Amino acid sequence: MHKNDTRRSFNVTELTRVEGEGALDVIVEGDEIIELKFRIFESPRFFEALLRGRRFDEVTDITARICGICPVAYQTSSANAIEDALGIQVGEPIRDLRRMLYFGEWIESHGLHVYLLHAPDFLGYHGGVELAQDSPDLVKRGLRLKRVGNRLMEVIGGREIHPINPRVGGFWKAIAKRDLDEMVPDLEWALEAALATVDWVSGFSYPDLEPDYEFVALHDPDEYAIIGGRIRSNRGIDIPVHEWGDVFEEDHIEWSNALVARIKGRGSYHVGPLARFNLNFEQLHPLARASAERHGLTPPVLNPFKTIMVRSVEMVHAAATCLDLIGRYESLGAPYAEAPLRESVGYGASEAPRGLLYHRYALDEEGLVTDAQIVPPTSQNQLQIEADLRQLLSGILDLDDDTIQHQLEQSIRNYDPCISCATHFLTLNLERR
Amino acid sequence: MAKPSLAVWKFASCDGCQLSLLDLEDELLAVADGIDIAHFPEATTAHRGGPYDVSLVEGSITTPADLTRIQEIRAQSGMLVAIGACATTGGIQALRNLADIDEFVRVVYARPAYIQTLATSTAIADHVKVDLELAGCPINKYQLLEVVQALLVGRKPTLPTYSVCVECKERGTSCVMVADGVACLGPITRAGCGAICPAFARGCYGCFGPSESPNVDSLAAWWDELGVARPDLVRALRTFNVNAPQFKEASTRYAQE
Amino acid sequence: MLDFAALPTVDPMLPRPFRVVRVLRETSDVTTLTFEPADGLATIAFGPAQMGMVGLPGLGEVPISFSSDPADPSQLAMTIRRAGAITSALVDLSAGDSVSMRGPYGTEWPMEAAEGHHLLIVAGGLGLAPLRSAIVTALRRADRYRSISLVYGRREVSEVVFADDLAAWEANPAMSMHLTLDRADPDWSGPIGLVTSRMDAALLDPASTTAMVCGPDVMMHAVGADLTQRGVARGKIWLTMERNMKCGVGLCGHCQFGPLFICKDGPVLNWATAGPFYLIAEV
Amino acid sequence: MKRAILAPTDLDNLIAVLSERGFEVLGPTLDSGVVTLSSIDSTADLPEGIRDEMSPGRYYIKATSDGELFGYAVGPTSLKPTLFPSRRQVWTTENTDQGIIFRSSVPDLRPVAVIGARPCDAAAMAVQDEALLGGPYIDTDYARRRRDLFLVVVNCTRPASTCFCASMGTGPAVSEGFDIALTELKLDTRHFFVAESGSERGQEVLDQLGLDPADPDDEELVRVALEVAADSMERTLDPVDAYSVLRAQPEHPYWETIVERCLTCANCTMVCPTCFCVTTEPVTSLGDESAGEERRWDSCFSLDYSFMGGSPVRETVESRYRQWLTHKLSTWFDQFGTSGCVGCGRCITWCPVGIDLTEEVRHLREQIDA
Ligand SMILES: Cc1cc2nc3c(=O)[nH]c(=O)nc-3n(C[C@H](O)[C@H](O)[C@H](O)COP(=O)(O)OP(=O)(O)OC[C@H]3O[C@@H](n4cnc5c(N)ncnc54)[C@H](O)[C@@H]3O)c2cc1C
Ligand code: SF4
Ligand code: SF4
Ligand code: SF4
Repeated sequence: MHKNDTRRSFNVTELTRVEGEGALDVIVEGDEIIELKFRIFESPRFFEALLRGRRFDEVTDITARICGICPVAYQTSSANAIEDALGIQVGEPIRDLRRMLYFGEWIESHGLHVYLLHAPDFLGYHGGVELAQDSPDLVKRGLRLKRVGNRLMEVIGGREIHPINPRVGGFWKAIAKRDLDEMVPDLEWALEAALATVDWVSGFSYPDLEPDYEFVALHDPDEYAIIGGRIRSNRGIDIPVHEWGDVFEEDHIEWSNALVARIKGRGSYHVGPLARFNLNFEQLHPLARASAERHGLTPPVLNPFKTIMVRSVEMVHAAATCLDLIGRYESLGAPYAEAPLRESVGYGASEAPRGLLYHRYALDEEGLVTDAQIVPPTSQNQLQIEADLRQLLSGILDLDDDTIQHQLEQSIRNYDPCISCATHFLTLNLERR
Repeated sequence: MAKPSLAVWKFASCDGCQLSLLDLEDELLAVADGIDIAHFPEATTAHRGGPYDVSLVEGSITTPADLTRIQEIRAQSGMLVAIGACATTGGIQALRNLADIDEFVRVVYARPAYIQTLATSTAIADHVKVDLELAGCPINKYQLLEVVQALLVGRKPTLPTYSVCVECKERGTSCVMVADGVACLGPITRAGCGAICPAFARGCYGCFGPSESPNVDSLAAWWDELGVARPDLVRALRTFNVNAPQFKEASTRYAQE
Repeated sequence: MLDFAALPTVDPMLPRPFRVVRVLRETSDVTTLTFEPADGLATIAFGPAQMGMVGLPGLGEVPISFSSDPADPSQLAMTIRRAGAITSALVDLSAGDSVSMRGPYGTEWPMEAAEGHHLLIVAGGLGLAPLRSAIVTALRRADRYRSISLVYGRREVSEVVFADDLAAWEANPAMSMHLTLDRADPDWSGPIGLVTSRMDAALLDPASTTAMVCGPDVMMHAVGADLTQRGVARGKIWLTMERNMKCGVGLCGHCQFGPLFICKDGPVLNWATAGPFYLIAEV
Repeated sequence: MKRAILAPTDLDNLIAVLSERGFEVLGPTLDSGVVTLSSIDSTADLPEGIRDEMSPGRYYIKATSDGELFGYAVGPTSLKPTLFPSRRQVWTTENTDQGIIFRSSVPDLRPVAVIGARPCDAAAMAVQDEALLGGPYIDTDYARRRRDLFLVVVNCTRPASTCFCASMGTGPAVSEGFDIALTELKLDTRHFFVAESGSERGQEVLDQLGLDPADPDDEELVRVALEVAADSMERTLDPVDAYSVLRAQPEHPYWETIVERCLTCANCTMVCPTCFCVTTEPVTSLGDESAGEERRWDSCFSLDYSFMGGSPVRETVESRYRQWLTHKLSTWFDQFGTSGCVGCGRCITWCPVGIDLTEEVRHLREQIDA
């Protein structure tokens, strides 16, 4: 009956179960989508501007505040960029500690998303708290997983939100081996719980949708890239991080307070767990790979709804890898590396829970920031989200409005968009007005 | 007795403070048992209209639309609790208050005309009556829990206003300023975080804002002796609570010296 | 070396459960609660002006004077004014509710030392609460005092507490009553002025007077100075004082007033001891 | 009391004997750049060759190769955190059929032996004993910890520049309150301790170690070392004069000068080994209906401390500083018959802006005299 309505509109005025504030406007005429706008109306906070004039060693503390859900990602990408600018080399133990801290954030963030934000979509609940009324043990498992991630961030980073221990060059304080050893029982439990999570979410029923994505993620031949690597795609991109600007560009669209990124001359692309999984499957921890294969989850996985499975597999990877890393950890000698100041530009990237996070800083000879650029995952995915929505919508236009609305929202949640960070992008060309 | 209803609202912020509620993994289900979570878009699509017994408000006021929305929220809320540095002092984004906002917009956005923003980032209490403030960037989740628990039994929540030094000594951390000559804002910063920075061998950088009676000038004089350059001191005061009156007043004076 | 075996074993911070048995709403903000023990043990026996730490578990505890007749511990009562969260919750209690209670603590009115003297009782507002126990005790043996006078000052007519008692005392030939209101009010036909303005009438023979005073700090300061000037010996002017108290037994430090701990050296102190510190700002 | 000679290896035996007797043994260790008290297993955990230098607001560690085990003066950690923890649960409620019941929270505690407390620490403990155990109402938790404490004091031969125990009559040699007192002597050829017992228990333990008696020459060495230490102290405070100066001058304009420097951060009260002020805080838990009370260190520098009738009694900085100093050095005598200060100098070192109470008293005295 809707079919013949001439004009329909769906307004999801306030997106829920995503971090930050976004909205979606769609106008359809007959079978034609006239307008589809994924709006981010999160208030701009002007991080790139306020970073100017700050000293290099304040940047990790400040950029953490861009996002309360993935502060470690911001701290890691910005530390990478500034270390690149100053020519600081960090040793293996510091890298290991960084990875463990970051895995803590993955477990926390994925645990939150899988159990409290995303799974309720598949099971027909408003949210995790509602789900807990019927399945308390399930939700408790999710909360405990999340807590293990948070605990890891607390032990290594000092606290779970905006950790205070990371800094340019490493950490303020070396973590004692015994403090990490105390995490082992928790992580062993988390590993089991993550494996059980993979089994659980594999039983969900997934809508058919297999868009033709260009996946972009960091790649490291020796590990499932998280704190660094080269930028790769399934369509041939393979560049060092500092060439990001040669291949990608940012644009400012009218309906959004976020800048959107695209591949020059090609358009939208997809970053996040799905991209990582498809590009770096070989580097997954054997236990994680096995758990995916057990459920027939092997690259290429194109169905965006299946990111919930991939997130669960990544939790297996995170817990298993942390156990390995703790096994070989020896307390750091010097907790951080230093280098003399110089006028320079540095580039850094890492894999935030939601995907590639790119930073670039220019420093003057006193170590003050003269220019900053931050490109978070959600802005890189924004065009792709709109593309997904168009594709999904054209196939379900004969459903009733409520169902359409729900499916559109769910499709956005596949990306776990963290909108609060999506509003801090800086165009590469500062001259554009 | 009906469960008190809770709504969570967001203005300009990083979401970290409201995430603290979900980070109460061990207590979340008990909290949800004791209170009716009526509006919390980050956690649930369910939404019940106001009025609400308690509103937690995160973030600072930065856009023309915020100005009206905060009034509406105030009108529907019994008790309004501002959570975090953004909501209590304007947050790091209040650095714009010291700068030219047009330039800020131009630096970040290609098409400044698309951006609607106020020239300042201000605390919730600058616009409406706030019943309780939780300091911190981010807030301490146990303080948030304390607020919920106190609310449920009708007592005044125990929220320290003394300095970070007290927590530092309570946990037995040795003073980084005295023992290592590291500049620390602890003596003028409000307790609440558990003095984690000194425990991790660094000075406090003031994310809980000014303590109840901060003597900024005395600490500044001591930082001089430790060899901290005045511009570095000014920036230290101008970070997550740049718009807190005591930090603002002192840093403005030092910047003009 | 300390003899640990000889030390007391009781934890003074551990309260006992008491139950509210009667509630008398004196004014919209003041309630007199009568308590009985809920643990089957003997009730608290107290002397005039002694206080207890009363509280609600999970809310906290506050110092409050016992206001009932010390001779009848079965009627153990406190008269409480709504100040903040804890007192508000106490004021709103109903019969049957339970509270936590510790005590009795502190010094008493020197009822015996005052025998043979004119007894001058000066109360400001709710300061009448800890004086009520002194008045009923004195009236029971009125013949031992040369006279008993009450000077009672209030800010507003509606502030009256112990209305029944006041009426009874008014009718009691052993009592001489001097009521006053701080400011003029159409509902009040009696004298207007601070309590000190009633001293001409109430103070009979300064040389043989013992005064007992309770009220706000400023009022006690004024009365102490005034009575001294009129010739009452400093050591015969007694006050009962308030300070922040967390333990009530000298272990928390909060109630210090110069060298004095209000909880154990007081709350009843004489002007000779406390007076000098009254003169120091923010002591 | 007969004295004995204790070789460094005997010290390991002492640690072993004490742990066999069921004590958790605490001793000085170098941790995060300061000498503090923590669990030790052997002399290897002690801060060998470590010196500490202090001045108002500064503390430095220096490593030497002289092998002295107790060559430092005094770290930030007194006995206070061990005997009088910074935070503890006081009681909890339980709801029963008969109604509500209040239960003391009595933690399971292992008796503690401390090796290497300083004479000023022992003196401070005596001061706290008087405040917390001297009256009709006592702190039962403190009493229990205190009763179970085995105290090995090591006399001071290298006081810091901030120390002034000699003038307070509390050091550099311990006079009472200990189980065993040691004096470390490191000569060119010999490294040993002269030991003395202060209690029956202490003597029993010494006997168990099977030590040689000290000869008069060694005793003389100890006497001289301690005398030299006493004479070397740079700071002094006359407790009797301080008592009267502070008592007489509560409203001297001098107090206002403190406002420029005092941070009201409360560090001095937290590190002071005698400060005993606490506050109580209600606790409730979600879920079960239980409630309780927690106690934690409080400070006369906080505004809540003197809160009454809607506002703090001591609002200004000078009134709060005056309360601290006057209580410590003057009214403490009125209350407990002794000074509240034992001259350990911690409040001088650990004040983040280096306010020195001995100087403040001296200035006040000078101003009055002028
Ligand atoms: C010896 C003594 C006897 C008292 N007798 C009575 C009485 O008979 N009737 C009566 O109504 N009140 C009496 N009070 C005052 C009563 O203790 C305070 O009104 C009460 O503590 C306020 O607590 P609150 O939490 O409701 O108020 P808030 O204003 O919220 O106070 C917060 C906290 O500050 C402290 N505090 C605030 N005001 C006072 C105060 N005046 N005295 C001590 N501590 C305070 C308490 O710790 C209190 O919990 C007496 C006080 C003392 C010291
Ligand atoms: S480290 Fe900082 S917070 Fe801690 S006591 Fe020292 S000055 Fe205070
Ligand atoms: S010590 Fe200071 S900067 Fe560090 S977390 Fe606490 S308040 Fe924030
Ligand atoms: S007042 Fe200062 S010097 Fe005296 S005992 Fe306390 S901390 Fe030590």
